[in-house]
Amino acid sequence: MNSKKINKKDLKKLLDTWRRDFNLIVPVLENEVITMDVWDGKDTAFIDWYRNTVVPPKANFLPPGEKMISFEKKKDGIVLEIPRNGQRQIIFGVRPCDARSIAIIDDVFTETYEDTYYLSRRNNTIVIGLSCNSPYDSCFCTSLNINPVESAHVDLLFTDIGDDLLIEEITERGKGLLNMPDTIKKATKADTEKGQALKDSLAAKVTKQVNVKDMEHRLQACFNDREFWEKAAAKCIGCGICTFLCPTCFCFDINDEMLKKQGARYRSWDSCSFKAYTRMPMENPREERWRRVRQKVCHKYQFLPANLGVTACTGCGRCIRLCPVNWDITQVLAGVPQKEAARSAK
Amino acid sequence: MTVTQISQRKKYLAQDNVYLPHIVVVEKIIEETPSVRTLHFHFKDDTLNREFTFDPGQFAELSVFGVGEATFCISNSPTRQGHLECGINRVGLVTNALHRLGTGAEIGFRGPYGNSFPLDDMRGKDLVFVGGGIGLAPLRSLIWNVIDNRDKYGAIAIIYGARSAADLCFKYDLDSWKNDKTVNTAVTIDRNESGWQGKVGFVPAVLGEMAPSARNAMAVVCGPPVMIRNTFPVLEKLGFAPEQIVTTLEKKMKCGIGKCGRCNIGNLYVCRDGPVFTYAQIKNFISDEY
Amino acid sequence: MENETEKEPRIVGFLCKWCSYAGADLAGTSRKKYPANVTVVKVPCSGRIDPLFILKGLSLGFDGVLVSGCHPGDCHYQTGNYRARRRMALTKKFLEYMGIPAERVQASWVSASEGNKFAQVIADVVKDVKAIGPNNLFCAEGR
Amino acid sequence: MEKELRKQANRLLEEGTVDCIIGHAQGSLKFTTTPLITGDKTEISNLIISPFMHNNLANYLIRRHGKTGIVAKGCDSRSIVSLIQDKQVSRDAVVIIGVPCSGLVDMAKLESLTGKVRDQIEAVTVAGDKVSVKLNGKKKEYPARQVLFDHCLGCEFPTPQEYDCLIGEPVAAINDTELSSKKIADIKKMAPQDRWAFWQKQFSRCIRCYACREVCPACFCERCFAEESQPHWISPVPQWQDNLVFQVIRTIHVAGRCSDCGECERVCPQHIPLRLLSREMYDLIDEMFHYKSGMDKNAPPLMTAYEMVEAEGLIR
Repeated sequence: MNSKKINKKDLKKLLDTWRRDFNLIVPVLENEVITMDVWDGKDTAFIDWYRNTVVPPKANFLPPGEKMISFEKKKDGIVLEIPRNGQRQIIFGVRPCDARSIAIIDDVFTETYEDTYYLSRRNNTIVIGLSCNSPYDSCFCTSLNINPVESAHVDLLFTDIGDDLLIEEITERGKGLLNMPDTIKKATKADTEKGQALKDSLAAKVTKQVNVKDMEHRLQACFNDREFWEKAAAKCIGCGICTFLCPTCFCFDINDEMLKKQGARYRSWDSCSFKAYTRMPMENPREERWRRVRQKVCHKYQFLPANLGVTACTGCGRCIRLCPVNWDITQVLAGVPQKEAARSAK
Repeated sequence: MTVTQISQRKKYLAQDNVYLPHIVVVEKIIEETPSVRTLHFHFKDDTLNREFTFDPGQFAELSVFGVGEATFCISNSPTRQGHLECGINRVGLVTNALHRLGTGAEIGFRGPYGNSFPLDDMRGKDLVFVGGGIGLAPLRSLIWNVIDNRDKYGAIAIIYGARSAADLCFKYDLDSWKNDKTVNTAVTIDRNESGWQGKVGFVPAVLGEMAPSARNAMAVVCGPPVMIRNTFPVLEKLGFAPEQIVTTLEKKMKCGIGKCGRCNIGNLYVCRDGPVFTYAQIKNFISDEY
Repeated sequence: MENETEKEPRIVGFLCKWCSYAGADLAGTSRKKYPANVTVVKVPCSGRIDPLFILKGLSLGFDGVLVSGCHPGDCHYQTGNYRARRRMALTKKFLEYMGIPAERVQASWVSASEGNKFAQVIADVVKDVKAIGPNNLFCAEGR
Repeated sequence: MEKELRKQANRLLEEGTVDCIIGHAQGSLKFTTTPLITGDKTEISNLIISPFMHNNLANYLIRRHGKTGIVAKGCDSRSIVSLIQDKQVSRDAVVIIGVPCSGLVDMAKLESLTGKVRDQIEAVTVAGDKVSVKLNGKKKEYPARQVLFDHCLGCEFPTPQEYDCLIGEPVAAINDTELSSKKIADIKKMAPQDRWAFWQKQFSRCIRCYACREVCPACFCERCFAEESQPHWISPVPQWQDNLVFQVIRTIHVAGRCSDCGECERVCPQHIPLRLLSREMYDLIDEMFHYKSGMDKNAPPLMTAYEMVEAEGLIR
């Protein structure tokens, strides 16, 4: 792969050209919270302090709250309109763990039925990856064989190698963005070597590990072990942080609002840790908290692997770092009994 | 996972947006019981009225704009075209809103979703329908479908029960099935009431008494979860193998197309891989949450 | 669309069934003239009013919320209005701290025999609420 | 102090006076602790006392069966007492192991002081009113006043009022509410429209994860008004209007129950300054009704009591 490079000082020029015909979204610091917002064009200092956002990039495609259909009761019946969205945008600075999570959610929203709300935003977005040179102590992406310096699910991958940024073109769309010959030079052999060396040195910086080998069958075997799940869920308080801020969580809720003659149908984030998630008028199949904790773990490490063949966790560590009671999924997964003998389902 | 071809189902989805409901107009309302009413409705758009088909057992998402959306099985038989019927038990937000509607009201319709009863497995077999309360709504679609091509199937037995005589749904269907010689119908209520001639007792018990033969037969069970759980052992005692028993399950649904993640039992989604499951599938469901 | 301030304010009035509602009846039967901006909701006691009703009223677009009950001491349920007093005081102070003008949330004691006080209270409340203009606190688009 | 705590916990478990012990254990990340809820004696050795035991453990007593031994700091014990006042917990179902608390370290403040993110700091130890921070080999001293949480600085009762056994010596209160009241004073200085605009901006960032409600021991409703659909009080969609109504009503509902433990503000992933609401309510009920939450387990809850003459001049 012929990779290019750009000096960090010229990054501002590159972003300026993109900004002219794209809605450019970059990491920003608001109220001491790292989030992603439209670039104000001042500087690219975020390269130094940016580690990872609190709210994952899925929020750009599946927003916390979104109007799906607006309706109006007219004399001759109900008129339905769908808001048009999805202007062309570039998201700069997506870490490899979040990039894979976007690919996982893409699968879910295009499988069997296409979700046009998600896709109208996703197809108009160019995702620019940024290798992760300072993982948190809660990150465990290497256990899910994600390398902090590799990402196949982005259009371009920038890697910080000192005072230059190595650029790898992954897709055609990404290549089309690099037509600035004066600032973007060909990467020399030394640069690519530095990039390769980073692959191992940065992977070693990820300290937290968890053995997820054959986790699907291990979980299947201990699924009905109520005592294990009650112990795992003992300290969980059932809030929505670990699901809302998880890059691979995509569950949503649909609700209507109506005031006099006008109203709308909204889609908003929902979480399997809430009781109302499965509450039916007559009964609630997942009333107890240990069932909801079991659903959260098994959906990621057992159900989606069984349905789509991919583990729906990318080890970004947000659920550990931001949990009010420091509930650690790696400790729970390590506690799942090793099923050497019986591999079968029951 | 029995998946009818997706392309056939996708035909009736609104142009490109899977969440955009079609508008249907309520043409007739039958008050079955104080808490159950059947809505007869047709599409506002005529081409859909002519073209729309579905299989018995499939469900749809009816939406009352401004209130919400909920899941209802289509309870008329595909062999009787021209309009659609849904049985609505008044229990929650949307169902209460549906119960306030008058004829001519416009509501939203999304579907048909989910798989359907295994009609081809049932060909040439004796059929036993076990229904409870509003559970007769999905069964009714299958029963009329079977009766309309009667020669393809063997003997039919219908065991249906409800809490009290006033709670019996689709009384007019029950009467026509009783008059039909080829159908052995038994209607029961939980506790005896004055002026009640039919059987008395819970559905599983009455099923045990009737003891339909399991040879070359299939059983279809639908009703409140407690009735379903108690009916399975009775059927097994009568010699029905798990593959011969079919049921439809009900869970909270929002999208109906396997995206919003809440209607799962283990890794199966009731809206996309169900709602019809065989007892064989249910027996080795990983989770007991249904 | 008429001019902003002339727009007639719409106020919801939670009147306690035993005193204030009876006071309103008395004001009506004795032909008292008072503005018609108040939509009355009859409640068993002023103690029934939850701060959620007040905030929901304001968020639905009412320009003012009035809660009226019996004078302390002659509540049909003995302690209803005492609790209402404590709750209304706390709610008014806290909503003021949030930035909702104090005139939007009003409380009053009107007994069943005070027909003219009721008319006077309604007139004062409508005057106060009209002075601070329509309630567009909850209209602006957020994000 | 920890040895004494473990001894007490062991004694309680061995005597069988309690079925399980709720305390703090070392968290899986640096500078965090995690609640430990256990019945077997082997895990009692994990109990610790550290300047990072943020969680208010009274939250786990809600709808809990059987006898429980619970480690309680000053604010935790007040939350337990307010739960007892509300008849949510019976006093003899709980054995309170009081732990005098000399204030908890606010890692967000430490991060802005040192300019480093918490996982780049090696060690943080609290000694008296000095906090020493080890940063790539070098040690740096900070006065405790700059590093403790605002609510810990303003805490009036760091030593639990209600306990069955006390670990270590009672601690004097710092009682310096200057920082909290300064932030609230800034808000009060703004004109009503600006205040409203301030809250509008803050609550448009809320994503409704309900962590502030789930972490709060004063929020013990079985089913919250925010989840009601009949009537539809607020919309589950995180618009700022509904977020604001949710937060204001939640603050009013916990008035008289909130012991200002500051957990709601600490856990909010969007850093919305929720203590501007809870601390203001805490001061408001003190000024208007001279009521401090969780002080006397036999006193009726704030909103069910009344005085013959109070809140003059607010009602026509």
